Amino acid sequence: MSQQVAFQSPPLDRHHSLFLLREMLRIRRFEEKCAELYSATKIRGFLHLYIGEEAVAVGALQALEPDDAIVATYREHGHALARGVSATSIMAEMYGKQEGCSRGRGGSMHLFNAATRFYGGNAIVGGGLPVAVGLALADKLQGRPRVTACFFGEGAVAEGEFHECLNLAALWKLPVLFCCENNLYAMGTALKRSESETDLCLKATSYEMPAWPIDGMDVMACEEATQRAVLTVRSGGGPCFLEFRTYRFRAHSMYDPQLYRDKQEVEQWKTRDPIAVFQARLQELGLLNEEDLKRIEEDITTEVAKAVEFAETGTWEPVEDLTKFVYSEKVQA
Amino acid sequence: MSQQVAFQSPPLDRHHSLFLLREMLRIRRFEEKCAELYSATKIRGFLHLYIGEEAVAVGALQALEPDDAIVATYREHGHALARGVSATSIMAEMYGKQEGCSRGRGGSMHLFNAATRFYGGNAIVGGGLPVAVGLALADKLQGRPRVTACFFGEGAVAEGEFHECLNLAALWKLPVLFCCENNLYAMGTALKRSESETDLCLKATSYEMPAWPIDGMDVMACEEATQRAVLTVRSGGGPCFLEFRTYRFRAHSMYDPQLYRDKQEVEQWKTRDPIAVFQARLQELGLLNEEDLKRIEEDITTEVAKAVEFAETGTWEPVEDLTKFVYSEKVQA
Amino acid sequence: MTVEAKTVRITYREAMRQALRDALHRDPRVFLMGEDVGRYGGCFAVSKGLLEEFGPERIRDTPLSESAFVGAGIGAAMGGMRPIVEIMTVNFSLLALDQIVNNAATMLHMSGGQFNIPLVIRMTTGAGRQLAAQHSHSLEGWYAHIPGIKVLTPATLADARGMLWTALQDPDPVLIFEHGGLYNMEGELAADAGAVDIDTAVVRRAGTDVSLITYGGTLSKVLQAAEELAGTGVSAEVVDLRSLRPLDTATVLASILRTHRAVIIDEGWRSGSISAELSARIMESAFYELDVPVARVCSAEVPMPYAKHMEEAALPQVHTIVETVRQMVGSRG
Amino acid sequence: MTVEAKTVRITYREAMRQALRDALHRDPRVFLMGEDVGRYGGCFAVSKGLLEEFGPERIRDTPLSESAFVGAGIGAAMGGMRPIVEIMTVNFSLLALDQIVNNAATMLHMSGGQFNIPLVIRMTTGAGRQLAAQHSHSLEGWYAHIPGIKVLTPATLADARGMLWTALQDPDPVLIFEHGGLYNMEGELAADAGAVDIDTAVVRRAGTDVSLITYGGTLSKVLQAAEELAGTGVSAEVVDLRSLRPLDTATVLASILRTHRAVIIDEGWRSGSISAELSARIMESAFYELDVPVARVCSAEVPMPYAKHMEEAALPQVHTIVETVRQMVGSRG
Ligand SMILES: Cc1ncc(C[n+]2csc(CCOP(=O)(O)OP(=O)(O)O)c2C)c(N)n1
Ligand SMILES: Cc1ncc(C[n+]2csc(CCOP(=O)(O)OP(=O)(O)O)c2C)c(N)n1
Ligand SMILES: [Mg+2]
Ligand SMILES: [Mg+2]
Repeated sequence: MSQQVAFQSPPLDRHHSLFLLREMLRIRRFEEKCAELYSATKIRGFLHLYIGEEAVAVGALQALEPDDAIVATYREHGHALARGVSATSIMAEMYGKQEGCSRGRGGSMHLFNAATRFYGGNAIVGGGLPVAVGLALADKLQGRPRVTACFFGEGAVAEGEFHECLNLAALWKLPVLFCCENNLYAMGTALKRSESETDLCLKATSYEMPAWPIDGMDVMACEEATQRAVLTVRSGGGPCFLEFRTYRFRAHSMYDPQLYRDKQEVEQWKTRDPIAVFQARLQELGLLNEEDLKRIEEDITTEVAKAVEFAETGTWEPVEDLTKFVYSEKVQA
Repeated sequence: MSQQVAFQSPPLDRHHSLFLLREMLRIRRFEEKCAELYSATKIRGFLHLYIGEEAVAVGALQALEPDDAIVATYREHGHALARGVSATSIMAEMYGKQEGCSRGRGGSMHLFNAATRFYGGNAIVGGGLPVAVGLALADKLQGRPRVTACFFGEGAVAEGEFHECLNLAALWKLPVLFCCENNLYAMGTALKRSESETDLCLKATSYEMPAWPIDGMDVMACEEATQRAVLTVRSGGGPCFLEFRTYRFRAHSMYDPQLYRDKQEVEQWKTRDPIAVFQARLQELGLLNEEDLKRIEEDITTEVAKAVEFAETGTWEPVEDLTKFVYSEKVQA
Repeated sequence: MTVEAKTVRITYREAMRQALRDALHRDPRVFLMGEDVGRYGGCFAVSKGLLEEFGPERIRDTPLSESAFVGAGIGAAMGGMRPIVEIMTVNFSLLALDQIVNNAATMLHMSGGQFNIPLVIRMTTGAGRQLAAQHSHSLEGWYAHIPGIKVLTPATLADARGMLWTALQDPDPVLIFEHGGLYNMEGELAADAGAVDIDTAVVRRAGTDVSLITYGGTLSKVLQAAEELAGTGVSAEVVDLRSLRPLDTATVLASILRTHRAVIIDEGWRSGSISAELSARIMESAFYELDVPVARVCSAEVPMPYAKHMEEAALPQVHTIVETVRQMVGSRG
Repeated sequence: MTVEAKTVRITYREAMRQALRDALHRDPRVFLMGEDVGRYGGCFAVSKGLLEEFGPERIRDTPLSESAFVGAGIGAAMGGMRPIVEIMTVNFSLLALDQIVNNAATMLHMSGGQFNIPLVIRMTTGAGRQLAAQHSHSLEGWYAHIPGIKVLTPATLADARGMLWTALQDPDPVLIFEHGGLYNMEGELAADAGAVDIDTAVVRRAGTDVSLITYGGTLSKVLQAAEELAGTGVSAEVVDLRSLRPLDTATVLASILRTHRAVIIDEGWRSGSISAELSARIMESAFYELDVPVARVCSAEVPMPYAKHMEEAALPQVHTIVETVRQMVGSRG
């Protein structure tokens, strides 16, 4: 097994720490609300929650610049929020309103936002990887020092497309950061039942790509590791592969009775809750007091409430527009 | 780079050595005739010659039992001949005659023969690998101690399907022997331009699959390595990956001006001609005399001539049968 | 069938599961393989409980690698097994299309009749559950373009219960498309329901004014429309195609000989749908019997939008069917 | 066009190459990517010499990994480039189909209009060269089923020379299918030939008795048939569809208004071909204008056999077209 690298954490900066905590909490509270709204049938389709994995998106995205690109999966609320896509536009999207970040056409699995270079939201496992490779190729061909971060689950590693993409990116030394969110399950299939070799970093190594595992429950570790990787990638060193070891606390989607794993296993992992643990650590270090926490929670409550209200009062796209956006309106290129 | 394993060759057995030489020569002469017949427009479609690589098929196939299965590519004349598919039926196939091993429906790229468990002949790069995995799965499920040998070029390693198949076979410990014929080029694309990591055995290793490279120009080495691998595979040890390092002396197909490689490189490799080198070695050791060689060449000339005559006098399938074999004739299963 | 006959109340999902259980009991060569068919219980809960009953060798969870496990199904079928491969949904089947089109559909023909592929592939199809553009395809009609495979669309409990076994008896590859909207459909089924034929269309409701021709997920909408139309004095005959390849044109033509008008209802995108093929065949064989041109009610040619009202607008609906018939019947005849 | 006008003698292959060169010169964002487009010179020699002229960054050889490099084309297009992706032949495009259908075709819609994909994908299509079942597909009509992409079938020198640039100006994905039998076609082309429109059908030969509607590789056969028919007093109008999506029904209908009879000639398998769609549309829009039912001449529904006489029997031929028209004209009118 590849060893998780132990980082020399810099002394914790209060301001930044509180920011990280707040970001993780935003995702947690936002998604708790989503689950509620799903039960209330306000949100429909498939809904995949990121609860338990917040440290990964929040930590990793700190390392990116506004000009960098992100490609994610159907489990991407966290990435969108951490990237700066507004909670209002995400919630409206899940309601199917035209004020949504994809005009209500995408739903939970297809959040898009051009302003933050957030390229989805892809519901085909592995389907986003070639797109990320292509975005990076465009950057390389145009001499732009940008990075494309591509998030995907460990389930995608068994898909052939994953391998084609790692090879292409490594062969052409493209600025792609492959961020594998290893939460140990692909729906109900445990990693050990889907990979003959469960050390995922070895896959990257077989493409001569630098790769290392990271404690995905530790937001600081996620941030630091990604920063280090981004440095290499941005400076032309070619792609990197990061394996974030994490866990999803909830069901795969809203339809999953979770027959495939023990309650105990889930409880075990919950003791490593990225938010609770980080919060405790900050409190211990005297960097976070009750006041701070209260303020943060209040701010978030307000933000989520606003998002819901925005979504509720949003409008339906007229059905006459159904065939719009199948093709672009004619423009001179 | 993975190191080629040096085998402790047993003292050469004259009878067996002559057999190996004869088998390689059969393929060589048969294909030289094919090239001629292609120019004479007797053979059409794509024609991919194996010349230069004969040691691989001849050596490897010695390790298999009649009950084992073979899956190959469009460059499979050598494998079919070495497996015991008759030269007559192969030649008739290339003529498009109904006496051909696929009734003239397959041509050079699609040789099939149920009697020898020869499952093609697949013209999609990588396309035969899942079939081989499935054949092995059937054996495993039915408790039959059979092996399925799957041949493919190094170009297939970049295809996602290759990776899906290695993983599946390793995960389920299926009796597949993956035989990669690394002739350094996929059409005009050199291995170093198609793989970021050119040590192909590392790919297999990332699936926890035993793998080693073999001098594919040495028929004895090919035979020994395959025997060793078959032992593991047949005894339930799961799949093995063999990288046969070889070279194709001719063009990729009959339409290839070979702009992508130096004449010198080809000449260099020709000094390692698997037939010439083996022949010289046997002569040196006093195991082969001029008489033997003459007899072998004569036998082969006769065999090839018979194949051509068989093909020439073969008959055309009636066009009324065109839609036959799209579906099976109704039988009770 | 009346309730007096021995019937049981059952869902489509349960009928499918019974068909699977039955097949697994009757033929030791049968096994089920696919993503999450085992521990998860099937992504639509169709195979729930089967792992416990038949064990992991016969209820085989696969890694995410559609091409490899579908291809492995082909190989296993050639190796004497009777595999049922489940592709979660038609949307992911595109990743396995090469294996289906280039291997499963061609092998028998390409090998001159030597190797048939007794393989069944099941998948969920269709829209209507707000799953958006990548998870809402209706491609069964598209698959029906491929010679060498058969394409079934069970729309009733009896067909869900009975088609699988017949498909397994078939010596050639059979694809079964189960509309996702049907699994919860509940009704009465003969207690001794068993195998049904898989190559004929049937009249689900007799009528004299117009033939409504459909299949799969839209059958219930069409029956509703027929009911509504009956209320306004229009007698609609409803034909359920059941199989899209082979396509039972005879039953369709016989219906048109009675009604002289036809509307085809198809959830596929209009252009190039199976409804186009049917219309062309009616043109070719019953042109002089038609009182009015054949009409089609299909899905709008757009990637499926997430928002409910947009999705509904994109799909064939009872009112659009009724409206189309009214216009047709009103206009002439 | 008369030979007096300034013309050059040119092949279809050379016209395509000039179009590529031209595009690479005119727009620095354009690059060509695919298997063996560079060092090998293109598997049909279309891109020969371009590597030397434009260098390996813009004439980019890819590993064998259709899904990854087609998807990379999608990403590169989103990143501001104007990629031309070459898939050697349509037969291998099945491996990239998920990227085409689930990403290229849906992105604009799914993102609510935010991300269009200005991508051109070129591939060779068609049969006629004895390449057998896996290398002879004609799937362009099948692709035309997919909303969100455009499908072009250049059948003339002017279209080979002119469609590419217009396709590159298009903000959305455009697929260009080049029939393999056309590359060696030679003729006169205006010396200043340039961009042509890509959304209209054109009448290639005027006539009054019957409309022969076709596209791509069969156009020349249809023109020959028309010539033969003229000798026997039947005046056939020939319509070249040029684009299969969008499908210019107006031009077809206008022709039928003149001739009142139509035969569609299509190399695709009959069931579910684009000829079915066209027939259905004629039914819907010109039923009362037809003197006789629309007829189709398509390929036999078989995997393509290798043997020449069998392949010829499977494909539309001049004599089958002539025969079909004779029967139609003889029978009525
Ligand atoms: C190609 C493909 N096959 C199957 C599915 C159905 N599916 C959706 S999510 C999922 C599991 C993916 O697991 P993983 O990649 O580990 O991501 P996670 O859900 O754990 O974040 C599956 C099988 C799909 N969306 N795409
Ligand atoms: C999926 C696919 N893509 C492309 C091709 C075209 N093609 C035929 S052979 C070949 C090269 C394969 O090289 P390799 O696997 O090394 O085998 P070799 O020909 O060297 O024996 C290519 C690109 C194909 N047949 N299948
Ligand atoms: Mg996972
Ligand atoms: Mg090779």
